[in-house]
Amino acid sequence: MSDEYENKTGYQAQSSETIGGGGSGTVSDVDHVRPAEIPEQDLYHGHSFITKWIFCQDAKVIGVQYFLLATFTGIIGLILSWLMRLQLGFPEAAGFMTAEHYYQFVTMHGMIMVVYFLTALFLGGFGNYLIPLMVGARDMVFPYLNMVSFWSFFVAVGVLLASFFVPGGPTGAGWTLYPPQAILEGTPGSGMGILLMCISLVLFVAGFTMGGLNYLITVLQARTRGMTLMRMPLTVWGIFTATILAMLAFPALLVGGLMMTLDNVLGTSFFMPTILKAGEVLEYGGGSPILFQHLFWFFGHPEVYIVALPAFGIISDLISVHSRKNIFGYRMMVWAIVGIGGLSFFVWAHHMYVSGMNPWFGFFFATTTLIIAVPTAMKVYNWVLTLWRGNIRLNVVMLWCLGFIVTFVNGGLTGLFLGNVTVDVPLSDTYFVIAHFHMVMGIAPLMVIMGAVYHWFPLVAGRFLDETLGKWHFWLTFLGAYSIYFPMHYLGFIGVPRRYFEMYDSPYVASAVGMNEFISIAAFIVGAAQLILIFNIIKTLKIGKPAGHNPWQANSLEWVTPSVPPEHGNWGEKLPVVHRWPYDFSVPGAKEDFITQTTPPSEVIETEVEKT
Amino acid sequence: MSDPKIEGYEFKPGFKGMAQDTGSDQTMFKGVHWGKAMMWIFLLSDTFIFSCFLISYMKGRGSTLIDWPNPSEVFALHVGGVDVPLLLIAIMTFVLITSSGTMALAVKYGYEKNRKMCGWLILATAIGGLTFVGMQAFEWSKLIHEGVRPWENPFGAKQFGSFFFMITGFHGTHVSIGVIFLFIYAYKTFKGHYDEGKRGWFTTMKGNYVEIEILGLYWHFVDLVWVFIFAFFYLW
Amino acid sequence: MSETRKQEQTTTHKIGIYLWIWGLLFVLSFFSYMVDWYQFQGLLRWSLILLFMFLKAGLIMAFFMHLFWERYALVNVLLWPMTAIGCFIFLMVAEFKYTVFTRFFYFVVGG
Amino acid sequence: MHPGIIFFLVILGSLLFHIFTPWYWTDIASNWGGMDSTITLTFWVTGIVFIAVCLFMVYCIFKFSYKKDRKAEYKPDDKKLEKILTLVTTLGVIALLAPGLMIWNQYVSVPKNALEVDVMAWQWGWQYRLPGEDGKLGTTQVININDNNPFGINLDDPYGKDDVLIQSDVINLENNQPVKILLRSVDVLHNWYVPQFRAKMDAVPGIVTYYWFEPNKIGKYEVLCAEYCGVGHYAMRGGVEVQSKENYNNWISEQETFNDLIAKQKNIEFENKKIVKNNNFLLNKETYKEE
Repeated sequence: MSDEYENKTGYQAQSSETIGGGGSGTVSDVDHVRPAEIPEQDLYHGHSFITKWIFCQDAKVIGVQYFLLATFTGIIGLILSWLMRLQLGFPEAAGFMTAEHYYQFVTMHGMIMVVYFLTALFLGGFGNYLIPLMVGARDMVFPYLNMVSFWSFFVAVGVLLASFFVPGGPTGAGWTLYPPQAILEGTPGSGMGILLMCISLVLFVAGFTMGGLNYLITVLQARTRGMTLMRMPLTVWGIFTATILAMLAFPALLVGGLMMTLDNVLGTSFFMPTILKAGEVLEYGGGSPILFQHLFWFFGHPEVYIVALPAFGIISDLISVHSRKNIFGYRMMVWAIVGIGGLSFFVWAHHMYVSGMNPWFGFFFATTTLIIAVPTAMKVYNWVLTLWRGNIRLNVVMLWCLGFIVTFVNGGLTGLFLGNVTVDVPLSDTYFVIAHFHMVMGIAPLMVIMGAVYHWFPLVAGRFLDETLGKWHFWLTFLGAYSIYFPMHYLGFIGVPRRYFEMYDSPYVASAVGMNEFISIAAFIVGAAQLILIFNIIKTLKIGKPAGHNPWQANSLEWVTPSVPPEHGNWGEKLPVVHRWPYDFSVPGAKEDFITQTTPPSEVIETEVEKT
Repeated sequence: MSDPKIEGYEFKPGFKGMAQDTGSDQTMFKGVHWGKAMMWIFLLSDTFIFSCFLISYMKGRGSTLIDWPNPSEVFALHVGGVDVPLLLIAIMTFVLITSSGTMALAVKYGYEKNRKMCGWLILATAIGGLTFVGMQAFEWSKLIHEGVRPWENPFGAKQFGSFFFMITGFHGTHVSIGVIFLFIYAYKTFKGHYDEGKRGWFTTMKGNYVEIEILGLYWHFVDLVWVFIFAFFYLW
Repeated sequence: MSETRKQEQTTTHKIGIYLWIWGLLFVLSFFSYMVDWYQFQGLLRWSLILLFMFLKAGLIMAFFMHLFWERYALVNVLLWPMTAIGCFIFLMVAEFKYTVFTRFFYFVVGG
Repeated sequence: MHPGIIFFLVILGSLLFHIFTPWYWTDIASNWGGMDSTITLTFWVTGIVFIAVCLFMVYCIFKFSYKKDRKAEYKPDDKKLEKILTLVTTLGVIALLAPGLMIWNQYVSVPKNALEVDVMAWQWGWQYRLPGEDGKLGTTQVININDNNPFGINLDDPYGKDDVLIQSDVINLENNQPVKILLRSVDVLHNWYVPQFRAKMDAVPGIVTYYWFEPNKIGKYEVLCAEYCGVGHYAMRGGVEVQSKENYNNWISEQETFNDLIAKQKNIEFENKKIVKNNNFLLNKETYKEE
């Protein structure tokens, strides 16, 4: 490693690292980066098929494992949503579905998509793959723990899916699992189903804690030389902040789940007041169902941002790379991510405006909730301002980004309806809510996932995904999903409540039948369109165009690995040294329209680069 | 610990140092071992678990209309013809603080590479923890004998039994896990794994006395939680 | 960069500090026990309990867990999340008061 | 086709859909017109932002799509622009929040002259209780509920005796008379929701929740359960009939009070005892025979 630091003025030397123009000092002075603090990490290299691909300690393999398993559960969630839409749109064709089935599918679809699909995919999948590469580490700091994390997730998914086969079936309490109904007869799966759900969640949280510790410590303590926090790509910032939220929010879910399990199994009365059921007073008494809701949403609201923040981060990078322009207002973006993350712990009860909690909470939570809208709006402005005067490649990745902006702006703005306590009163528990959160934390993050898949597939597999197929995939998904959820808001305006197995005997919702049929058809098409991606991936793995090094001319570290796809240990002999932020695109005076993070200042001396 | 020495890095004190550390490359917590940083973040997460338990307890106790039993009487021990309030709990607190003290010293001697002393102190800590768990088991059996169950409570509100068994059970689980690790670490210390830098069972990291401090953090945290449980559950 | 700098040796503190803190913890525990022994009631009891609790917790964290000697970067990260807990506690106090009020009003006294 | 055109059409389509949609809120039948106005205001503000941001995006992708010989602008940030945008957004948010909070304040402060209506929910149905001549509802306990006391009224509460009991899922309300809905549930969460009244609140077992409104349109409305409460959730319907003062008074005078019920129960009990006696007699006879 080039330890050619003459002056040992320490931090002084690093902070006064003026780049370009200044002309003070020799070349080596300009390029000086503080020596390494941390000794080289020893890695366990697998030598058999099992240690290399199954019980593997390489974060990249674990990331892919997470990605595949999360996608698998996601597909199950998708199929469940088809069944639900079949019932809602064409009840006569769904004769095999009872109300029990419907509620079980609703519950499992919700839980799978939010926790086992989106959270696992963003943090487990993208987090594992990208964090070590993007911060210039050889691997996650605790590879063994990381492996255990994935296998806990595996077992959690197993337990979750096992609940389909127990007597009574999976729980049908809605993904919020509100007691008392979750553990009382009259709700499907109130015995074994809810028990397995709680066990699965506990396993997930345990596994996630192991993974989350890894992501945090890798970002905090294992960055490469020159990589300051403010030089990290926003992807890492998003995943990092989301992980902090997860570490602090999942405990509330764990506690709530544990207490409900005790109520269910031992007959304690944490959440159970005196209850009259089928003419008999149950053994419970004195508990408070609202407490569970507070615990759940103390977890649940940060959970929304656990899904959203990585999406924010990733989309910023994709937009920046593909419009050949730095992300506009990087610092603002970082502070917005951190600010949103911090505030997300103070807004939880906006999910509970009509839950019967202390009515005065409405003032507090409406205010904090609308405050969050400000940093979020700033992020949106910065995304579109990044496009402004860029040099936009309208490839598939960019299309997904644009799709994200449209759906996110739409879904974010309907959030202003629901966050504002008065407006929430008529709209809560209606289809408006369904449409809002699917738009903002279903479709928008999905757009990001897809964009990220098209963007990083050349890195992971070394080949480009097919553009034409990708465009079909995008337009079918985007237009289809938009036409599912945009009209759905208006069902909420009529007053159609959510979680209704059927609703057509109300006179004033008769007009909704046609819309429901339309939405269902669109949902079938969108779901089926995802097959294009699977086909595309299989095709590409066989005959895709080889990508080579840095195919998108990006700046961040994951593209400068010596081999593509990167090997275990990522960097070969030497760790990279970082000299700049990852957004030096189209710098005036530079030969190319990008300068990678590892390019020392002495190589681009005549450029006018922002000091970062 | 005092500031470590890092080549090419000048430490600034106080809040300036905080900004400097946060803005620097490579690490944010200067000189802090990965495992130690991990333990701190884990404890932060665990703090949220215990906070949620205690907040639920507060909400549960506050919103029941049936009288909460007086812990001072429920947990009294009958010694020598008089009821001494909270005697057992006082002894348990004493034991746990003692073990916390021995743990703190073990960390100190560990860093001073005093293997024998360190090992014996860890062992003492483990025995303290074991005593604590044993006394807790005694307390549980006493209450169960008196008819307190997670689902019912002859002295008043149902939730008393529920929260008592859940919170102390969860804390006791933490203590028990700690005790197991203390015995393992005592063994490793006596064997000299930390002097030789022998790799652990599941990690590629080399053994180092910092591991004692990491375990120490966990153990002090268990003590810390007990301070809160003692105040809120037994005294309030 | 092979095997560069390892924390050569961490400086340790004099044994006296630990013994002092140890002693203080015992004394404070004794005091909080005395709160119960003398059956202080009401606000005095609660404020004393909280006072001794926070003192003990502070001592353990500051000295046994070495936070007093750690750099602010770490301390800062550890303390900020407590605001969320504080907010949660504050709101749950308001919530249980409301719950107990409705229960008392609609199930017991009425009118 | 340039993707910008499709994105433009999507935005245009959204706008047209909003203007021409046949699916819109039902005619309001309560005093909560303020909620509708707040929604309308929110629609204007958010709609303008949505269209502005998306059109700006579409403009950008038309104007700045990739050309080999062009270089993007290098401008890491623009403090002034960011400040202006933050300020404008904050103002917009305040404009939305202020009316919201004002109306919420009305929502949680019930007028003094409101008629208290006890709505009792169970899996899966409703029943109602109105105060009698004393104008006050008696206290209740779930534990008291049985066939003789379907509302679980505390027998020692003097206010409870004259309460009007409506053991039906349809209730009548007087037009232009504010009502305070007191919700309670005997088993799980429910929510008494009439879309035309806009207002709603969960019924939570173990506590009593409330909200209020003033019906101002005579007619029949459907009550929906708006909080998932088990398999029968979708079928948990009820009704409200808003009537003129005379009709309402006629209706209420025909309803049974708790005292009536107790008296009736006594009669029935008396009859029952007779039957039981006879039965026992017969039973004894039979067993006697068998032996």
